[in-house]
Amino acid sequence: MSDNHHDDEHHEHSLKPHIFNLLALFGLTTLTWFSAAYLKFGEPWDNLIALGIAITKASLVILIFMHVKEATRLVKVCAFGGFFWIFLFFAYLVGDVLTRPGTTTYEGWQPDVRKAVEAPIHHGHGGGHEGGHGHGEGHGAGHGEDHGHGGGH
Amino acid sequence: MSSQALGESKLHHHFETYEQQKETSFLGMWLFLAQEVMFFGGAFAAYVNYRTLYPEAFVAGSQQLDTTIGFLNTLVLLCSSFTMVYAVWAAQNSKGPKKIALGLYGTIFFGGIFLIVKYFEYGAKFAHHLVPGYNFIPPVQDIPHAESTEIFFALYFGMTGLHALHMIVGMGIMAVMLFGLHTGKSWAIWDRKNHNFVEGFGLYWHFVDIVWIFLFPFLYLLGAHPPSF
Amino acid sequence: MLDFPLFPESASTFAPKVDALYFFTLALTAFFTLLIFAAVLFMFVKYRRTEENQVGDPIHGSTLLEIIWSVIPFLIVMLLFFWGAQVFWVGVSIPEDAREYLVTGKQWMWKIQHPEGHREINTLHVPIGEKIKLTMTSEDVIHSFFIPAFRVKQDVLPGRYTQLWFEATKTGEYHLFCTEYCGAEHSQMIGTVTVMEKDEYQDWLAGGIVGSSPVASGEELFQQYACNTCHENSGDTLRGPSLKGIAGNAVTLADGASVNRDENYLRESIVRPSSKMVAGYQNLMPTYQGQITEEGLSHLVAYIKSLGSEADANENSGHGSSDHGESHDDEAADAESTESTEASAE
Amino acid sequence: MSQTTHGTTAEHEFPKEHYLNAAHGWKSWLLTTDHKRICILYLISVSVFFAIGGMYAGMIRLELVTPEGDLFQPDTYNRVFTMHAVMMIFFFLIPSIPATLGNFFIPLMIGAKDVAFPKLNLASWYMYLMGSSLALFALFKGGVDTGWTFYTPFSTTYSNSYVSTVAVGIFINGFSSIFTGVNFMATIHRMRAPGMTWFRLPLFIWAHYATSLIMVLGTPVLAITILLVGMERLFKFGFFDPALGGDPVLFQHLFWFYSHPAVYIMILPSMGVMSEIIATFTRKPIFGYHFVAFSSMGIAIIGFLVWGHHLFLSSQSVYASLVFSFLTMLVAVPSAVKVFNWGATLYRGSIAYTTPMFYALGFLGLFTIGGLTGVMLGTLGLDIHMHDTYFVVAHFHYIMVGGALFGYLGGLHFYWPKMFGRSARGFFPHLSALLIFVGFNLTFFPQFILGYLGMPRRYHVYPEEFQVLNVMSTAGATVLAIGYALPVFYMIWSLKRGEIAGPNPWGASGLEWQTQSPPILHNFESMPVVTEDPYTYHPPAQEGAGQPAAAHSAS
Repeated sequence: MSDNHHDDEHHEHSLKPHIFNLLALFGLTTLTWFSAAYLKFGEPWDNLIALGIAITKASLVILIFMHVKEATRLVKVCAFGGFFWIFLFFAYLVGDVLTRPGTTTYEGWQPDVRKAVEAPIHHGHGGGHEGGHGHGEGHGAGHGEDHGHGGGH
Repeated sequence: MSSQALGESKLHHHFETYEQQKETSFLGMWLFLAQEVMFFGGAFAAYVNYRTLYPEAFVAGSQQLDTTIGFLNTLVLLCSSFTMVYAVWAAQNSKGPKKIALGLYGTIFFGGIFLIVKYFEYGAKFAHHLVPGYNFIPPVQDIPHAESTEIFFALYFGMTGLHALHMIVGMGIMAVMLFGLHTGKSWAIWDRKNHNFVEGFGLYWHFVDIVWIFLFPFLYLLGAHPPSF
Repeated sequence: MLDFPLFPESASTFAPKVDALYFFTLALTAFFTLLIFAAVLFMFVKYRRTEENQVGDPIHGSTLLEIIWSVIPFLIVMLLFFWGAQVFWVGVSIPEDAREYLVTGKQWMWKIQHPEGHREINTLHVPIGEKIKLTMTSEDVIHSFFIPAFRVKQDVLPGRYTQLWFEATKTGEYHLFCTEYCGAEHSQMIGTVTVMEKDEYQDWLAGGIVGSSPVASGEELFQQYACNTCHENSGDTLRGPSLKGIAGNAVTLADGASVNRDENYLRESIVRPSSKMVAGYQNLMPTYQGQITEEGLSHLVAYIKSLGSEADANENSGHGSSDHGESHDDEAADAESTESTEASAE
Repeated sequence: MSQTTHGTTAEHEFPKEHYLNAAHGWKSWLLTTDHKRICILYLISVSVFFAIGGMYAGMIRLELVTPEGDLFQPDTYNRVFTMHAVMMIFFFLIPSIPATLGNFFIPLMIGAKDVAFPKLNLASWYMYLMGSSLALFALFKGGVDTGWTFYTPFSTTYSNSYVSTVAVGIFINGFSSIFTGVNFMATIHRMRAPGMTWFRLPLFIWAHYATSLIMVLGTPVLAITILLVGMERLFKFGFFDPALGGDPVLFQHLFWFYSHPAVYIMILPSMGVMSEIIATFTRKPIFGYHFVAFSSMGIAIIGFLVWGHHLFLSSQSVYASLVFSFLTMLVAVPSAVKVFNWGATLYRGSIAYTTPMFYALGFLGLFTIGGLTGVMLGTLGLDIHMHDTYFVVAHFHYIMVGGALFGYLGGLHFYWPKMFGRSARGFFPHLSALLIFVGFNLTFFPQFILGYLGMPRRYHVYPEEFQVLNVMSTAGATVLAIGYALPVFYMIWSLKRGEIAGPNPWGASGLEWQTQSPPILHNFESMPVVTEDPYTYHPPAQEGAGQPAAAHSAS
């Protein structure tokens, strides 16, 4: 789209901005990798930094590699409209999840990284989620008296 | 991919001018990409939902992934984006089919490396019992919602799988383009006046790159730990 | 044959509130529909084409009119929104002091248990004039518990508790429906709700086969799974938090977050103990997912809730009561953290 | 636009060359890229699916004549109502107006030779064909019993029917919808004839633009949702089943994020058709053109943000319910504005009594009822009682049949002469419209009462006291069925025997009526130039061109 209106003019495009852009993207990738690994500012901040860098990188790709910087307003709207729209969806979704009864409140919340960092322990213990699979056969089981109610008999 | 949406060497009957044809095909491509954003967005919405519900499990899941590999793979994919830009630049400035082909080969090369690395990463998941619904064992037990790490890996496989699928489709289209270039097909003569196809495909490839730019922090980085060298 | 109802029985304190809203919106709908039909028909006749080449007057619009017919509907729907929200709020505000029934939905029946222990399948007997609260869960798919005469409905989901409440005002038998499509015999997942005078209800209770009450069954389970080894009588230090008086209060978790210990929290803490660890405790408890039935879980939750006060606990539990004195320190600590975090939990 | 003769009596000859005879043989149809021919392909295929869906509707009504549920097994009944909804929603209503009338008339109305991407247009029809064939295949294998909403965990874990097959069918069909949307948006942006500014666009175009927006932004979310359901069924990935750690409410969010706006995909094009019909048969500009145009966009945009009103009782957060209820109320305002503006357009018009106009009048009344009952359902306190009862069933049939289908049938009668060069008018079209109106009300009005009485949806057996109303409903359905069947005969008859229409049989304004009927392959002999606002009708008193157009400035 860079040259919509100058197709016939001999206006040489330069590769330079793209090279700079690639270097900037390399830099940002290194930054986000480094900050995620070594800088710990606490739960919301780490995530916001990572997301902020991702959004910056995506914007650089869109604006420079995809030539949106020089494009018409309509194309700009198309390029960013989808992101805006899905963001609205996220906002609603998170709003619902956080205000549902029984959801943890997130004030001052810290993930328990300490434990998760420990070497993986392979308990041969899958019982927890296996319980549900069996229900599939329950389809035909109709009105039988509820077997084992209470579980304590 | 709507290949017919992209410009071809002749002015189609229903357009009045080349400019109209070009602008229309780019608008179509952008609308298609907006659609793709919503498509991947749905999967990201599932991610956002479950990360809000089970944060520790997602941190534990992230830590099963190797950030160094993810980091290097991101660089590889960015390189493929650059070679794509090079191909588009070569077409835009009438640099001849060889340079266009060079850009495309570079893109296929870097894309290929990315997929090969992904293949080994997937393999490691099978070995470590991290494939949901197949052989899953929660990697860390004593954290809240340890079982929900399974959802993290379901999303990991789902989202990276869809991304890889988009790359494979893209590489297929590039193979067709290269075939056209080498055999000198009339639709594959791309120069200053006519490069809609290359540029439109470039947009698609960059979009695939953007998806990964978000997948990388979401899956690998949020709650990562220092890499062990 | 042609004697058929046009309006449902109204038999709860909630029903008139919904009906008032219904009649208002119905009148509104009728008014606008008739207005538009009448206006359209009138103009249809009055401005009919009389000559072949006739054209209409080139009237392009009127901003004033547009504003009027945007603002008036806006005001009307805002009125409906606030009124509807207010009624809804009454519906979702579960009273604390209500009699609590446990409801478990499964394909395709409703299993109901009275606080005194009576079990019913697809029938529900309730006394008139008393607030009734249903705590519901499902064993398989999503169901929905619906009593048209009371105008109450709530989806019943697997893996979590939902609640609804009502206060019956009229004796009689009413329909009970499942309204969330749940498989082949969805339309058979029905039952009757019988509203009785209070003394009749007492007679009914006396005449029925008394099982153990949910609290008693819960306690039985509590003993059977030896929950007390960690949560009650383990000597010097409790390996798990004391369960007395915790239901309904907030607690600080190991990760610093604060959570209200409602039914869903208690259930999750049994099924997936590691999900929300109380601060200061190790993750020692195994998961009980798939080991205790949904009803059993409801019973355990009911039992834990019954431990609300020392007096309750003593009355309900014959065996374990001697150990209760041990855990005062923890309780105090619990209570403190409860107060400090209650604000953030709200 | 040049001066038009409003008379309809002039004798015409059937044009010698037109798009229907521009090429011959089955290849010329199956490989066509002409938007008009693709319209015909779609017309045939959606009609087939309407017939199948209608057949299932008949089976539902037949079963519900008696309260005992004696006609079908419960399982069969569940498959019947699911297939009715899947066929009607995904394979009839969503493509109905956009893919047929939209396809045919968007290029004609804006003065283009074709849509922006003709091959994509054909691809969209093949996508539709593949998706619908898969659904048909599943149907013949035994169907699917989850309800069209595919609620989890029933659909992912408990259902033993062909969920995955139908899911893949809907997934593929989604791309047909996306392609159509992309195509229309690019066409409307880039292919307009000289002088066709945004505010000279017919309201049909505005409505389709809003529809396309929803198609492009909403459909992919359904696609990914269906994909996640498929993965859960095939690989036991626990996205939605609580037994696997998932959250069934997330499914409902994702599903309704598309499926609520999908209702606007059905109704908005119908609103566009209504604007055209009403303007033509009153021979006057649409009252408040700008407001009607913007209300289409308003409905599309706000309509995207109200999906949560399907989740009031699903254990969604109460606060989310409040927000969604509020936004649902807001969406009522642009809808009301449209109805009032159409009503006001009749004032001092020159109203012709034609079949499309009868449909338009029916639409106005039924859409008002459907819309206002929708407001009732959006009212939180009332929804507790009405949710998932027949009240909902009646409400959305008033929107989808009284709104969308009336628009489709009205539009078909309106545009038939343009599409095929011959008119289908007279007694039978009038009779059919009347039967449909009466039959429809008889079928669905009793269901409002049933709903408030508490009869739940998707019940195959019901308490006896509901029988009388159910019998009334079934009786209405019979009348409705006759009404639907009539057009099949007289419209096919009209293709050969109908009166030759000429370019502008209704005396309408608009570019599509400037070219011959049926149009030539590339629509116009020469590029049209637009000089006037839409719906400009010149008084016939003085003959000849050069009359100043009627006052332009609105308001």
